[in-house]
Amino acid sequence: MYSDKVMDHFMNPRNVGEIENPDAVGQVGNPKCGDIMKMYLRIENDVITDVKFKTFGCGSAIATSSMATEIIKGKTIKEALRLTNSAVADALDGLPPVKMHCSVLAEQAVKSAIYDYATKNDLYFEELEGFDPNEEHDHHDHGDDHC
Amino acid sequence: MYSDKVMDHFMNPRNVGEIENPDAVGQVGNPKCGDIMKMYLRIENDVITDVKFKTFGCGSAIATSSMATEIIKGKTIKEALRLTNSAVADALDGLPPVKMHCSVLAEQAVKSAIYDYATKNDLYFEELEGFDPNEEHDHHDHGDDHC
Amino acid sequence: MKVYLDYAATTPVKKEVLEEMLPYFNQHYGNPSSIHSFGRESKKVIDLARDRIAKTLAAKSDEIFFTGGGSEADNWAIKGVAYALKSKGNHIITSKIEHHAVLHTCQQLEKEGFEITYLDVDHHGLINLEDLRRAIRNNTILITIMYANNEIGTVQPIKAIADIAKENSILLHTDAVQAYGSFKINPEILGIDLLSISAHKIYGPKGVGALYIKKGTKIHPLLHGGAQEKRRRAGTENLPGIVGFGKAAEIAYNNIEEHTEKLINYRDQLINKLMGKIPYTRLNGHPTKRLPGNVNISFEFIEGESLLLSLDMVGIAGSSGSACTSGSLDPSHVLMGIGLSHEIAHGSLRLSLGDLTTQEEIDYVIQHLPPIVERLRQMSPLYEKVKGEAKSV
Amino acid sequence: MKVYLDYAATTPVKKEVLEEMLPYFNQHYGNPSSIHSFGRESKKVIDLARDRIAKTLAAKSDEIFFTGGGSEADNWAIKGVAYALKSKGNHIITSKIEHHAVLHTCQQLEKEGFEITYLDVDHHGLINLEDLRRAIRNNTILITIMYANNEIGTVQPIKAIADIAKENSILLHTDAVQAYGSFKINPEILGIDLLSISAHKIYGPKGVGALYIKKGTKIHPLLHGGAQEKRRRAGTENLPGIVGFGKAAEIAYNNIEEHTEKLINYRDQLINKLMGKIPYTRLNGHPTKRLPGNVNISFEFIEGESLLLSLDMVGIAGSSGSACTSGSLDPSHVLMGIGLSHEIAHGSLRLSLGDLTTQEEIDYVIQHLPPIVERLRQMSPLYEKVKGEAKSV
Ligand SMILES: Cc1ncc(COP(=O)(O)O)c(C=O)c1O
Ligand SMILES: Cc1ncc(COP(=O)(O)O)c(C=O)c1O
Repeated sequence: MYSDKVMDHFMNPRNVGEIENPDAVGQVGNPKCGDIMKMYLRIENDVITDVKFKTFGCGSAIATSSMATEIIKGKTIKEALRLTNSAVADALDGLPPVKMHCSVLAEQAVKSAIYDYATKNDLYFEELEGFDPNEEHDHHDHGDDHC
Repeated sequence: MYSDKVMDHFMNPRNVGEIENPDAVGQVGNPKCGDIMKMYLRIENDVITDVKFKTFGCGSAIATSSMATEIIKGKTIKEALRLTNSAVADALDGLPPVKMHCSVLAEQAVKSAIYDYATKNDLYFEELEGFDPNEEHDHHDHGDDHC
Repeated sequence: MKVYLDYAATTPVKKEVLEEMLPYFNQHYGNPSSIHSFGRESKKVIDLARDRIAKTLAAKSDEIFFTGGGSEADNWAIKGVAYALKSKGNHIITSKIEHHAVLHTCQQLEKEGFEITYLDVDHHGLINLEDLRRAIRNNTILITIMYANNEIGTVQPIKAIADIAKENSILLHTDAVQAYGSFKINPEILGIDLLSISAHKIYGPKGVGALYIKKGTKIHPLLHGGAQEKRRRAGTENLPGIVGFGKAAEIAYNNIEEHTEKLINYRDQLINKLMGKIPYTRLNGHPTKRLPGNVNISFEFIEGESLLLSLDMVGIAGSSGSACTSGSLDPSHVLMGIGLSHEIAHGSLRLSLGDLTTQEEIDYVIQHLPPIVERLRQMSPLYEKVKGEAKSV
Repeated sequence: MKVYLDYAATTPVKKEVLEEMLPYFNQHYGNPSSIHSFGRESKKVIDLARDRIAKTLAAKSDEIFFTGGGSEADNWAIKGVAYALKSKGNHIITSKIEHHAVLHTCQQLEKEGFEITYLDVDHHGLINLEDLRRAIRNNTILITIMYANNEIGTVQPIKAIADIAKENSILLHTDAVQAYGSFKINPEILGIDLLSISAHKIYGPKGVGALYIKKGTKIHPLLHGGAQEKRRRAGTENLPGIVGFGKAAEIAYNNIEEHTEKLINYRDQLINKLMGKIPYTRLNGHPTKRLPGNVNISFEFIEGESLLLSLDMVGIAGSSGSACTSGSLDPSHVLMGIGLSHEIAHGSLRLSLGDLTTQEEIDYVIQHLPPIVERLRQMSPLYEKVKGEAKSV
């Protein structure tokens, strides 16, 4: 089901935890849907020098969080804002179609943290134009079983 | 499916054949239904001294014909007229339910031959009251398959 | 000697097929819907089986849906399309010689208000393409015509049928349960939208079949419940059965030419020698447009069940279109469909050959069948007359 | 170590069962409808399997009808009765926590114009008998309530339900797929008219099930075609599957007390020790009215799929009510039905025990599960808050 990379990032997630007094925090997802990602950033001179995450969610939610933090660590804010969900999925050697929403969530988590940073510091990033950290994302169609 | 007795009478039918210049002949059944029984009798002093049959039909049609001839051979006409289909079936250690109509046919074949004898010789048998040798019998419900 | 010549009824599971199935009973037995390693392993092998079957039909894997057999596939195809398209129309066209899984399904739909046209067939069992054209109405939603007939072996002109269906934008289903494994079938090129197959006719296990559903075809599920088979057919998958079906399909198509050539040779030997040796016979079905393994001959003056029983006593297993085999009084609708009289239909014998058939078995039948027919004829009051007539000539 | 604790999803085929099945793949493979010796042999063993299953239910053999699985049995029972009785009424009563084979079938019937009442259950998963009484209308034709739930193990008061059905002359169907093999069930005495079972839940093969139909019950066929199963369920019988089902049923009921006693012991060890060791947990289902092999616990702050994957990494195979296991976002309708919040439902784990479960395996789970839960909680932003609150006390 999952690639080895996904399993590796799930079992050995990079950057799990919290940052004390972070420069930015973002949280996306909803316990109803079974996914919450919280991202903490340390930002120095527009560069993300440290990032930590906590995730409530399935294997791919944890793996995409981990991969997203790894990608943006050391990057400038501008670079981090260019992170797309498919870049996260690709870096994990792909995700099952039903799990692509996790990579979307990871992208949103990064954006949401930077949005927090922008709000706190009164900064404007055109990449965040139209971004709403409280927006609910589409639910997939449901209905499955237990055997 | 069939008892050993049925198989024995099917594979080694007693009294197959014709009687030249028989005292009586009866035929029942219908090629449409896949069963025709023809019975020949030699009758001397009200006793069936010889009997032969020819049957077009399934295994149980042949076996019931054979058994019926065996039962009535040597019997008086009166005795032969008392033959019932269930006696034929019982003598064969039973028939599958869907094949019970064959035993009915065997009973009818005997009656039909005796009817012929009665007609030719202007005799009256109360056992034949209401018997019509040309009557068509009920069709079973159909519809089955090939696999 | 035991001579099994009823391969059209069912086939033994081939050794390689059974071997491939075995681990999935009690070693890798996970439910394919489970996410743990047991389940993932099962999911993988089901996908492999699906790929294998798709390959034999030059189809995409996601066009193959597993079912509990050929009958379920037929029921699903016909009811599923009927219900899905009922707002478009309520008329379905089929033939008079379909398998009961098709015919009885159509009759059921008739009770529910659908209108069914049952096309006649000619004395070879072929439908008439002009009849088909004429039967089409503007409310026709489905044509369901079998690829090859199970009793008499006749192969329909499916490409021409598909062309007519296409011209009129009508979906085409074909029951290919008998044809699968004997012919290369490419539903996409032929223009078939739905196609039923069954494992136990091609040396796979009983109780598993599949429906090919061309991508984009509107069809309702027949079995509701779990999300198996992309939510289109509920029920825990018959894992070893599906594995076996995949393997059997692969084997069948690996050496299909060789296999059919052998069958045709045996088939024609049987037909020619039996009909040469035994008078008053009739070959049922088309002389050449027929299944490679199908022999169906009517022997006048005798009845099929007694013939089968007698053959069984010498170890030969065949089948008959006589109703007597089923306790019903009407002979097979297929034999009646090609215009046989009742008495002749009653005396028909189907011998269906398969991969394990040998020349020795063919010879055995050619040796043992004629005296059995003669013996039964000697007992038959119908034969008597003929002999009488012959004598009096 | 590999620890399979997903017996409720499916079971391995027992050795004795597989052994009994094997000859029917390629030695005795005749089609049971054929009259030759190959076919007669097959017919006989199917009858034997039918007898064996009938015996476990104290039923008559002609009340047992084989199907392609539990889902088909559920579909057949519900649609078959609905269509047969639709002139009498169009109302059906079921519960909110049925298996999807029942729920989705009911939803399908709703689309066709039937009216369905979905009864609520309490926090243990039990329906309320007064609710049931109140739901009955004069057009109610069927009550379908599962015997025991597959996710949370809750066993319904089926006798009381049957009594209510009887008082109101309404047919009762029960999905006993999970209960069969764990309880002695006598449908006649209980007052059950239709009952679904499935082989692969009792160490028999996948792809075969049965529907008990009390003599005289009006029901339409679901699969039309051949005359198999007394013309009520078409399709060539899954011969080895049916043989295996019969054997598995016999074994299951030969030592049922012993078997369930062992399971209850293991089950209660798991429940008590896991809940003792791990805070913020909740037992789902009824504490005592539950399947002998069912453990279902919610672990707050974590999500089921990541729990399952982590367990899988140490060789433990379980199942979860989290929607994440299926790619859907809503958690199981059963867990929602007993009133769990979404987040708690997402963090639930089902461990289902079986005949091959050992004390060693139980110990292994008790050892490995708590650190896994703790590790996932440490990653969870929801847990953070709780720890914060705890700290701030
Ligand atoms: C032409 C045809 N269609 C359908 C079927 C039914 O398939 P199954 O036996 O797998 O249900 C058969 C054989 O039984 C068949 O020969
Ligand atoms: C309660 C219940 N009903 C029905 C089914 C369906 O049975 P099957 O998997 O044999 O289709 C299952 C299991 O999958 C079940 O647990």
